[in-house]
Amino acid sequence: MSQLAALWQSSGIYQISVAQAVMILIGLFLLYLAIARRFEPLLLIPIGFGGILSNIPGVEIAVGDGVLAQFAGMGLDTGIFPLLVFMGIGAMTDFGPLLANPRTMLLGAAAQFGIFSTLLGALAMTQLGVFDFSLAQAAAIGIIGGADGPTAIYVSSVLAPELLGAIAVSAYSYMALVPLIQPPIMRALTTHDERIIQMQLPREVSQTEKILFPLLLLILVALIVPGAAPLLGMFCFGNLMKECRVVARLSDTAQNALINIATIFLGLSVGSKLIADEFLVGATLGILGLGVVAFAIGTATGVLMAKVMNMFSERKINPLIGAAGVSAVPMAARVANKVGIESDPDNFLIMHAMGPNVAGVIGSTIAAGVLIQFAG
Amino acid sequence: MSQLAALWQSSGIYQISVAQAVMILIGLFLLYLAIARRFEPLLLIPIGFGGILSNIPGVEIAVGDGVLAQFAGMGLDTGIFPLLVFMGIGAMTDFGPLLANPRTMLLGAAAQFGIFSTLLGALAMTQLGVFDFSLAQAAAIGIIGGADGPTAIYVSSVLAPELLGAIAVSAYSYMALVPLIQPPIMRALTTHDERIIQMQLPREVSQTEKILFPLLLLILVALIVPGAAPLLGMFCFGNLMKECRVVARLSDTAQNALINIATIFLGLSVGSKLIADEFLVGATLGILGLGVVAFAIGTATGVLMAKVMNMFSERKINPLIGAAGVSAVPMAARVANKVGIESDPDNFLIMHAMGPNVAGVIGSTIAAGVLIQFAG
Amino acid sequence: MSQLAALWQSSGIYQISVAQAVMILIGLFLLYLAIARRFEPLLLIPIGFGGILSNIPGVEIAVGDGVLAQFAGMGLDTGIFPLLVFMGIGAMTDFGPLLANPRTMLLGAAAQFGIFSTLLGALAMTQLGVFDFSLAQAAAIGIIGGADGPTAIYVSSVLAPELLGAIAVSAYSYMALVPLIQPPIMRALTTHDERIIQMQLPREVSQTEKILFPLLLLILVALIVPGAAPLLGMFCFGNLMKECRVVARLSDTAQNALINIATIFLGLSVGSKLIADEFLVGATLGILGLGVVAFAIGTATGVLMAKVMNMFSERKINPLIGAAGVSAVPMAARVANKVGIESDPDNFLIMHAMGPNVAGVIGSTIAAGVLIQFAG
Amino acid sequence: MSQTVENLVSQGFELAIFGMGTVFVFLTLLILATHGMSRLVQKYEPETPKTAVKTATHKVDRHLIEVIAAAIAQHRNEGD
Amino acid sequence: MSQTVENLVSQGFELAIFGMGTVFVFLTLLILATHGMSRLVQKYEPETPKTAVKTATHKVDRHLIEVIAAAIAQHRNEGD
Amino acid sequence: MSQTVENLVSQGFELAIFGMGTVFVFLTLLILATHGMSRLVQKYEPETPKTAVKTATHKVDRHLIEVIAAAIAQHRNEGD
Ligand code: NA
Ligand code: NA
Ligand code: NA
Repeated sequence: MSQLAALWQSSGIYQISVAQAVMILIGLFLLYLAIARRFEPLLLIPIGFGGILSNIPGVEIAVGDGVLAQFAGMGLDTGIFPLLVFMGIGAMTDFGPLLANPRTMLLGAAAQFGIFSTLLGALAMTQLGVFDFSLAQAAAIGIIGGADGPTAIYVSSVLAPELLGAIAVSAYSYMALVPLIQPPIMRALTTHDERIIQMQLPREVSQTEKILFPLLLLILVALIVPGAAPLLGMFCFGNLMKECRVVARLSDTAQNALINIATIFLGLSVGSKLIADEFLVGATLGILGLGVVAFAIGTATGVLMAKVMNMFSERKINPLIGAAGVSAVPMAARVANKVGIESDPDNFLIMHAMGPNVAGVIGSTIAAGVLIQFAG
Repeated sequence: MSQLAALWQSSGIYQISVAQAVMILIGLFLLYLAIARRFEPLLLIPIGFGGILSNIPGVEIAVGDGVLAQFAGMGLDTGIFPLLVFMGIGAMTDFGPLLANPRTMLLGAAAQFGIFSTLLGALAMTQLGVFDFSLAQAAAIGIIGGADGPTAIYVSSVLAPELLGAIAVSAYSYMALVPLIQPPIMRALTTHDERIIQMQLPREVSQTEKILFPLLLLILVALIVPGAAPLLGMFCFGNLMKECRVVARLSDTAQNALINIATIFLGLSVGSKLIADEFLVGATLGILGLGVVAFAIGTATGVLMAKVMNMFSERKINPLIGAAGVSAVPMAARVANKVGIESDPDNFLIMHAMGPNVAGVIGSTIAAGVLIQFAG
Repeated sequence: MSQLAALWQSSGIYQISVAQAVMILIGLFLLYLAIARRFEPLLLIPIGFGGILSNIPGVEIAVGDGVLAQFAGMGLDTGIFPLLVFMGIGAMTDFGPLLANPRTMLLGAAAQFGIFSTLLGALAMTQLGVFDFSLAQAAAIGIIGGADGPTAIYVSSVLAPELLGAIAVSAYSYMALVPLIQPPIMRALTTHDERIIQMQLPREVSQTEKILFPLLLLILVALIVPGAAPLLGMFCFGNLMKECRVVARLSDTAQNALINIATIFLGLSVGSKLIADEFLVGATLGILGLGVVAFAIGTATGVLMAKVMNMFSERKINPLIGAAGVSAVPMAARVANKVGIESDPDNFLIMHAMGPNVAGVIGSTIAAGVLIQFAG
Repeated sequence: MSQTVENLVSQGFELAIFGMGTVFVFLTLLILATHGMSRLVQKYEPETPKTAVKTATHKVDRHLIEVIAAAIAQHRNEGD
Repeated sequence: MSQTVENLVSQGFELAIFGMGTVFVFLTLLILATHGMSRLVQKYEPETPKTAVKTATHKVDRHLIEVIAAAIAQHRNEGD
Repeated sequence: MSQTVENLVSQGFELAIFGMGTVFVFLTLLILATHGMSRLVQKYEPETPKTAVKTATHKVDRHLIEVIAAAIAQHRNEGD
């Protein structure tokens, strides 16, 4: 009889807390968004599922010797998983459009204003007494505005591991929401005449330029912002493997088996940070609120930068592609294309938007390097 | 001259013990079974080869800093390798037949009687003074009756790591012997009329049901047997990745590169537990003897359960598919089909047997969860 | 203002030392050799890139908690990465030509003289006071003459980790230079009549022989040179997976995803050993000098061994294939073929050269086992 | 010692009974839950457009298959 | 505490200014360096034989594509 | 110190001699063992049905190859 009691007491129904039940529902909701709404499923499915596993009562999965805790210890706390994912993204990235029109990099620079204004927003909330974020935490929250998942996870694993779960969920959710967040801002900040600007076809870029670019980028990072070297270094390494064409088997693995394995482990590890005690705090609401602001501001400054550039140059830029500077590759570039087509069905902006889009990745990692060096 | 003596003394011929030589022969025998007889080669080739490496005298491979000892430390003692293999199996499993005919799950439940009767057998042997198994050891031996390799390895890594080598070899050997062990029992317990029962074609199952099932299963596990959550959680995660269809690249990797890598490491790690001192003990004979009994009893109770169900239902079940409830996917389902064809060449049972077959996997992990929670 | 100073002081331009700048140039030079000259790109691209990353000032990448330092700690210091690469090479190796003509193994034995004469050369330099190598260091340098990358890295990780960077760079650079180093030596040591010797077509080898050979090799290693068992064991395991044909999915993964992943990590880890302080020392020049001597002597003794064998046998061997005994698979075999064609355009030696070529791999690992056992 | 062993056997019996009980209870609940879930799905999702979720890869594969099927068909026709 | 927080905000402003500054300086330098690099490449490498670096795999793929294209063409012609 | 170094060189010579000796002894034994193994195999396994171990994948591949080969053949014939 005491055994029957033991069985009952070992059951989840007996042990589950309200907070754990809520977290399991949140995990199921993330899975719903990923599957039914196609919200960044590659990350949100492992994160959501990992979040459910982490809140099952009476069994150690996300703490102690639990398997998700072990994954997190191996590759999230150490930064290895986001860096491997970033290497794979580098091996999938084509810098061609950027090389054909380098000045569009300025759009990728301007969009990073979302990062720093969100940082200020988080500190302002602290001053107002709404939340209590440290400088490192505010920096980690700001990086959501980089619209780049692995960068956001890497930075918060360094600066504010206690906020990692909320930051990762916020980053990937808003990246999925880019098609909803960006268009109204883009339309509000541009005139019809600006939206129908046709840009000239980009020139063809030679293979040698594509091989030299990641090396150039790496050297410049080493000389100016060494703090961004781990992130940008792995990204450039992946890109060099792809472009040099003499290690096709390594490039293929970096783009497939290795990034997929790292993504599965990364997602489950992030899920292990969705433990009720850590996630169901006021700060999470603040992070979710600040995250959407970060995306909105980055979009706006990217568009405005294009308009400023048009004042000084005869080769006009369609300011819609400025919105792609937030990164969120390739979604933001597609959004720019789509909004452009609304005004002129024959004006395909996708190729032009890919330049600022990948420049936004570079810009975010530079910002990340500065934050890690000075807010750490 | 003293150098020549040193050379001789460093050779394997000088250092090898009889026990090590015997273990190397056992390793070669496992390779023979795997290659010439196709006994579960995916696991028995790494296990057999690892067993040979582990018994080479004068060099540390399976102990200390040796490479196999390191593999075992990374993923066997921690449970990671069997869980990754289980995730991959989940990504290869089709719950369709089970969803079309859920009541056949009871067959998968009944067949787990093999686990618990073997546990009792091991304890009875202890009472008779033949062996000296603890409750945890008896539980780990019993799980052989689950006919599920990764589950058996995971449970013994938790409950009785000192018996892991013998349990893994026993489990995979008998899984390979399913086509020999099961048919006589199936024929003995059924009449000709029962064996020719034709079952109606299963209905088509929608994709939504297939997506919801692993989540339903996970929630039920969380509420009732949280101890089974690591195993079933990883299994359901693999299955969800496959069925949701929005992360095909992760599902492909889980089914190929990742499960293959985990299998190689898992097999070599298990091989590292075939060190002479640990394997050549009386207990190993006991485990081999109890293992075959476990399979036999599980087969019998699966068949008998079907007969009991036929007493209460008009939609008759062919009791041969009850034998598939032991798991040993997909071998046991094929055996059911083959024995069925002996009696009626037009009666293909394979689709009907896949239901209890995968239900047997669920049943074993539930049993494993109970054993880990109460015998650990 | 003090922040601006902090920014400047955090930059790479401010912090970089001359030695670091030189190492970055060396890294770029290795990339140039790999991409433009096709010098063993699979390893030299990760090594070169890792070398650049390791010498970026002001950020920990190759030391402390840096990502490359972590890779090195996981798999280079432990020997795991080179062993996994070796397993993959085993799964790609065809012992058929060797089995068809086993006596050509003697050529693979003779070419290992390069290893031991280089060891003596390193010690002679120590006696002359030019360098100060210990016995273990001299042994690690000698193994460059084995012309086998993973073996060289494995041996130096055990015997002389402080020289690993220089030894790995030297080994892969000279393996790439085999088409330049070998032909003059081959021509100098052979007559025209010897170079046009036609060898009879090798017999067909049965699958059973191919399956039994890796096991035979493993048992012989276990009995005679157990110190070589980790290296040769993983090699034979890979080969058995390939030849047994019942675990095609494991063999495919070992030859693709797994070896590629291990290669990326191995190369980056080796790159982490190219830190200026460790690499820019006199010993590195000594290692580069001794390395080329090792290749030259191994080539010569391989060729001479074939000439000696021709004195005692009627079935003449074309001595050019003796040069393939250094390993450097399959480059050295191609060189033998090419030099042969110079003298007789219809005499294709490639198939005959593959035998000594893979025998050279076995020979090097045996030599490595002896060195680890007696110089460690 | 014999008492400890007897104790062990009785512990084993308890574990076996609770274990099999849990397995049966769990799978019975799973049957019920699955039935319920399937009914709900069939109610709210009358027709499942199974081909809706098609990725680009699938399209390519199907196209390839069509081409090859056409090639086979031709091959056979001309063989006649 | 309010002073610490004010201090925090002023630190934040400094960080934001230096951060955006670094991002702009870096990307401006990258634009210049990229321009320079591209000019050098175009100067010393007049014609880029883009198809030079072809691996065996690519050849096989192209061959396969040709074969399949031929099959499609035949199929269509005969369908007319 | 010079004595230690001389000692080092003599150690090196010993190691070199034993090392090369071991390599030759090992590979000579391997030649003999391989010969013996091959003879045994050829004696007890007169004909090796090399095509016996074919997996389903191979069959599919072969089928695909046949189809494509047929397509090529047609293509060439019609080109004439
Ligand atoms: Na960005
Ligand atoms: Na089972
Ligand atoms: Na060699």
